[in-house]
Amino acid sequence: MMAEETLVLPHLELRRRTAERDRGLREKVMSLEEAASFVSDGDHVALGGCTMSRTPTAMIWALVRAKKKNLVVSRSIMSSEGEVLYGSGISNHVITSWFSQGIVWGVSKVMRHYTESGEARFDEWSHMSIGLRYRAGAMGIPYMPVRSMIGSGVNERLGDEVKEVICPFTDERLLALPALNPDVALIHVQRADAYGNAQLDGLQFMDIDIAMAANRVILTTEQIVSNDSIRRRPDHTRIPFFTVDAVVEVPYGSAPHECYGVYEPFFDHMDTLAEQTKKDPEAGIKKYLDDFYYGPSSWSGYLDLLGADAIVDASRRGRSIYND
Amino acid sequence: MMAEETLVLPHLELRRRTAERDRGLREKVMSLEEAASFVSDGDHVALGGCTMSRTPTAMIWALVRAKKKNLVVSRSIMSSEGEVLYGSGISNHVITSWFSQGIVWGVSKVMRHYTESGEARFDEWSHMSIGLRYRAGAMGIPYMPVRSMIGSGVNERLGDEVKEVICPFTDERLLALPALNPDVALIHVQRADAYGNAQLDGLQFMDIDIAMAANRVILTTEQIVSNDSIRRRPDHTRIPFFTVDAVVEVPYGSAPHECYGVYEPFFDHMDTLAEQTKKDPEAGIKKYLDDFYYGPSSWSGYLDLLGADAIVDASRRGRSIYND
Amino acid sequence: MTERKNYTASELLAVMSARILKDGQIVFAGVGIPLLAATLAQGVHAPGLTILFEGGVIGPFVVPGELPPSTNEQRCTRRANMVLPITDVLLLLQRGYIDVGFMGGAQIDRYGNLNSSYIGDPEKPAIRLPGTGGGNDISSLTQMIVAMKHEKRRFVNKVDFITSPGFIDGGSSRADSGLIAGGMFRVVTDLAILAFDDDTKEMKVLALHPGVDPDEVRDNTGFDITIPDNVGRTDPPQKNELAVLRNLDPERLYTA
Amino acid sequence: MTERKNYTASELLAVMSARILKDGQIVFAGVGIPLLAATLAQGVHAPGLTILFEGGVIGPFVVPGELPPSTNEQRCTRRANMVLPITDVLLLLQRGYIDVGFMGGAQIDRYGNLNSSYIGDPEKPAIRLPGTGGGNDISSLTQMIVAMKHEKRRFVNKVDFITSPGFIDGGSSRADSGLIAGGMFRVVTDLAILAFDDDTKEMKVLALHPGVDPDEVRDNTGFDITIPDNVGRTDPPQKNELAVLRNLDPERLYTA
Repeated sequence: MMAEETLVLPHLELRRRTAERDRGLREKVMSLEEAASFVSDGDHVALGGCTMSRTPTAMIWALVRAKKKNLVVSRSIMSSEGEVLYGSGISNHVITSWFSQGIVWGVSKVMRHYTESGEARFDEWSHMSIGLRYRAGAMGIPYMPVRSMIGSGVNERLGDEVKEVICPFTDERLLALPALNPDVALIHVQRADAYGNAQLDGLQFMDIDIAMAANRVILTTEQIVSNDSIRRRPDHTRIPFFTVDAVVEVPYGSAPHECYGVYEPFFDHMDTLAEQTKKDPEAGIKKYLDDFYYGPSSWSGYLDLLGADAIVDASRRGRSIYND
Repeated sequence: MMAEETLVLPHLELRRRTAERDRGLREKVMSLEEAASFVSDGDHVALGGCTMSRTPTAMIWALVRAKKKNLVVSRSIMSSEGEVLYGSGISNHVITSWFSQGIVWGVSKVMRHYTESGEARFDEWSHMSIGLRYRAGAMGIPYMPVRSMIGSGVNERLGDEVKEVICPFTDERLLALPALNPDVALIHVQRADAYGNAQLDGLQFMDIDIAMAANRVILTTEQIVSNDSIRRRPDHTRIPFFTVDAVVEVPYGSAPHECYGVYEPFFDHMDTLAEQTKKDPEAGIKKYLDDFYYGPSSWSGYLDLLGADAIVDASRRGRSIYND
Repeated sequence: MTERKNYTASELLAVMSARILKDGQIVFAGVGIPLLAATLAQGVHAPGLTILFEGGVIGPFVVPGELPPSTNEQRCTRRANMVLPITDVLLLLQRGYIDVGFMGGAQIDRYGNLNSSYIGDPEKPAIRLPGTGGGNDISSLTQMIVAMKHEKRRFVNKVDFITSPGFIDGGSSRADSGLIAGGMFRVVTDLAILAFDDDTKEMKVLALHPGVDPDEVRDNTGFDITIPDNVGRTDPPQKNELAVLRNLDPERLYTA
Repeated sequence: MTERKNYTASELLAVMSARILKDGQIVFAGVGIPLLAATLAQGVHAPGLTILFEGGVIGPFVVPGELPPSTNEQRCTRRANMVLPITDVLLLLQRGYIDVGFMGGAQIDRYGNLNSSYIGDPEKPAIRLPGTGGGNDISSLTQMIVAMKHEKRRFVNKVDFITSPGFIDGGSSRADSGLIAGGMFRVVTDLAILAFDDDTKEMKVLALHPGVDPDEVRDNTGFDITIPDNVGRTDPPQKNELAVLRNLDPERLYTA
C-alpha cells in the first residue's frame, strides 16, 4: 500500500503547487509530443472518461511512445487502455474499480496475466469511492466521508488508505476516503478553445472533478473552437481554462473507444484485440503495441491502420445519437 | 440555536422519508394554490436562486396568501423576498449569508427593523457553508468538512451547530458543517416537463443541491415543455423528475427579480419598495403586501400591477443576454 | 430442468427477475440480464419504472437490438431524461432515492455476499476478476436483487472475497459493520427465487421455477440451503414476456 | 485632501486598487469598487487577468454602463468563459486556484478583520448589517485586498464582530485558529495603501496618496497606526486610467 504520508497532499503543499502554475488566460495549443513532456516518470496520472468512453487514447499513445516509466494510473473503470499501460510497461500500478476490456469480451487475459503473476498492481476501490476521492481533491479538502465500501473485502484490503470517522452530529460511523490530487489528468473532450475552456457533451463521468483536482491537465479535443463561441454559451463550459496546461487537437482521439455524439467504439478492433490476447496475453499485447503504438509515424498513421471503413462506421453510429 | 438533536436528520430517518415519496414517472402539474399545500407550518423551506435571480417569488406569494406559519427559511442570499417573509409573518427565522434588498439600495430597513427588535431571527452562515450544508444533504452524508468560517465571529455565534474535526490522514483541523435536508425546496426554472425534469439556463446557484437535499420540491417554471424535448438533450437536465413533487407553470414567476435570459430585475419596482420601507419599515412592507400580495386575485393580477411597460422593459433586457 | 422448454435459462432469469420489479420503482441496473429484465418489466407491467445506469444516466429507453456494451457508452443514454456525472448518479444511492439495485453475480455465499474480485487468495489469486465496478456501492447502499446462474461453484458457503457486501456474517453483522441501510432482497436463478431469513440472514428458497425439483437446487448449491415444505412455485414465462424479451435482444447477446 | 483634484475619492480607490493587481492573476471580486478596479486593470495593464464572481462566474467582461447590481445576476455573465454553481466557484478558493480576493469593507480593525454583520453587541445590535455573503469564505481562503473609505468609524481598534477574518488577534493567531492559508494583503483607501507587519500582523502605512499628510491618516484611523519615515508615495491617477473608469461607470453609480 502507498505510504500513508504521501497518500493525501498536505493542504499548503497542494496550494503551493497550484500557485506555481501559470493560470492566466493564454493560448496553450501544442502537439501530442509536446504535451507528453508534462508527464514525468513516477507521476500519478488520472484518466478521464470511463470504460470505452472518451478514453484519452491518443495521449496514452504519445506517453507510450515517449517511454514514460513508473506511472501510477487511476480511472473510474479501465478498459483496453489498461492493457496498453501494463503491456507497454509505462505503468505497473493502476487504481480503479473495474478492469477488463468490456463485459462482452469476458475477463481480460492481459489484466489477469500481469496481476496474477505479480508483475503489476491493480488496487481496487469502489466506483463511487474513486469518484469521491477525486471530488475531495477538487474541493480542497483532505478527505470525504462516505457510507459505502464499509464491511467489504475491498475496504479491508485497502488497509490504512481508508479510515473510520465518527460524525460529530449524529455519531454515525462513516468511512473517510483520502483526497486524490493527481499530478496529471488526461482528458479527451468534444471541443475546447485554445485557452483550455472545454465543453463535454453527453456523459461526463468523473472528468470535471479530475480536472479540478489535478495539478496539471492535458486536454485532447476533437476540435478547437474559438473563445468567442465558448463565451456565447458559458453555461456549457465544464472545465475552466485555468486548470488546463495543454490543449491538443486530435480528431478520433479516443479511438478505438467512443466519443459521445462523434463516434461509437470500434467494435471489430476490440474483438480483434480480445482474440489476439486470448492465448498468449503478453505476446498478444506486445504485438498490438508494435502494430498500433510503435508502428505508425503519426496519429493519422494510427487512424490509417484502423481504416476508413471502420472510421466511417463508428462515426455514423456515433452521430446517430442525435438522429431523433 | 436549533436543538442539536434535530440539526442533522439521522440517515435512516432521511431514507424513510425519501422512500415514502412517490418517485415514479408521473405528471404533477398543478396550480400555485395546490402546490402551497405541500408546505406545512413549521417546515424548513429552502429557496432556490440567489439575491435577485430566479427567486421563487410566485410560490412565496402563494404561501403568504395561504397564511403559512413558523417557516424556517434558508437561502444562499436573501433579497426583498426575505422582507416579504418577515413582513407577512410566515417566517420569523431565516438562515442565509447576506440579507438586504441589494447592494445599490443600502441596508434593508425591513431586515433591520425585525432583527434589531428581536422579532425575527437571521442566522448568518458563510455563503459556501450554506452551499456545502445543502451539498452534504444532497450527498446523503451527515456533515461536510470545510476550511472556511473558522476563527470568525460567524462561526463562534453558531455555537454547537458546527464542530471541529481532525482529518484522519493529515491531522489538519477542519470545521464540520451539518448536512441540511430541507423539508421543502422552492425552485424557479426556465423550463421543465410535466414530470419535473428541469432545465436551468445560466447561473445555477445552489439549486441542484437544494433539489437533491430536500424532502419535497415545488418547481415553478416559466414554461412547461414536452418530455420528448427533455429527452432530446438529456445533458441539459439539471434536476431529475423524481426529486420533484409539484410543477407549476408561472410566467414571470420570479418578478420583480430576474430569470436568466428571460427578464432582468424590475429595478423601478425595487426602487419603490426600498423608498416605501425607508421611513417606517413595518408599515411600508405591510402596504407592499396589501398592494401586491393580498390585493390581486391571481398571479396575472400581480403582473398587472407591475404593468406591461415594466414587463416589456425587463424582458427586453433579459433576452439581450443572447443578443451577441 | 429435464423437460423441454421454449425458453433459455437466461430468458428464464430475465423474466423471473422482471416480475419482482414494481411499477414506479427506481432501479439501478447493470447491463446484461438486469437491463433486459428492467426493460421487460417496463414493457409488461411497470411502465412507470425508471432505470438508472452507473455511467450517469437517468430514465433511458433501450432501443431494441442496440443493447449497450456497458453502462458507460452513449447507447445507454438513448431517450434518457438526464445524464449526470458518475459520482452524482452513485450518490443518489447514498441519498436514498433508489428502490432497487439490480445486478448479475459471479459468486455468492449463504449470506448474500458477492465476489467479483478474486478466486483464491487475494494475495496470490488463482483468478483476478475485473472487480467491483459500481457493485460495492450499490449493494452497500440499497436493497439488492441479483440474477445469476445456479451452479455449485457460484453458490458457495463463504466467498473468497467480499466485493459487494450482502449480510456479511449474517444476523446483525451488516448493520454492525456500519452499513445501516440496504441489503440483499432477492437472488433470482434459473432454478429458483431465493430470499434471506429475517433473523439469521441465511439464504433460503422462496419459490421454485417450473419443473425444478428441490434436490436440483440442493445439488447446485454449495451449502445447506433451507427449502420450506410450503415453498412457492413460479409460473412459467408467458408468451408476451418472451416476445418483448426477444425483440430487445434479437441477436441473443445476453439471452443465448 | 485639501487640494482640488480631477477625480473623486471613489475613483482614486479604484485606480489605486487596480494598480495592485497583476497580469495573469485570478481575482475573486465583489461588485462596486472591486469590480471596477479589476476591469480597469484589464483595460490598462493586465489583459490576462481573470475575474470571478461569487454568483458562479469565471472570466466575464463587464459591458460599460451595465454594471451588475450584485454578483448574482445575468449582467455578471456577459461574455464569461464559464458559469457554474455558487458552491463550486467558492470551492475554487478552497482548492487554491484564486490569487486574490478583492472586496469592499464596512469596518476593519488593526489586524485586518472585517465586520459587515453587527454594529454593537450581536445579541442586541445597534445596527444589523447584511452579513458576510462570500466575504468570510474569500478572506478565509485566499490573499485579500480590501478597498474602503478611510474614516475613523471604519478603522477601529477592534471590530464589534469578525465577519471576515483578517489576522484575528495578530501574530500567528490566524494560523493557530485553523486558517492555514490566505490572509490580508493590502487595504486601499482614499488616503493610503496599507499593509500588515510580517510578525505582529498589525496594519501599517505602505504609501500615501498624492497630497495626503501622515496626520490625515492618523486622524482618520481609530487606532495607533505605524507610518514609517520612508513611507512611499503613490502617483496620481493618470488620464488613461480615469478615462477607462469613466467609460465603465458613466452614470457614476459606484464612483460618485
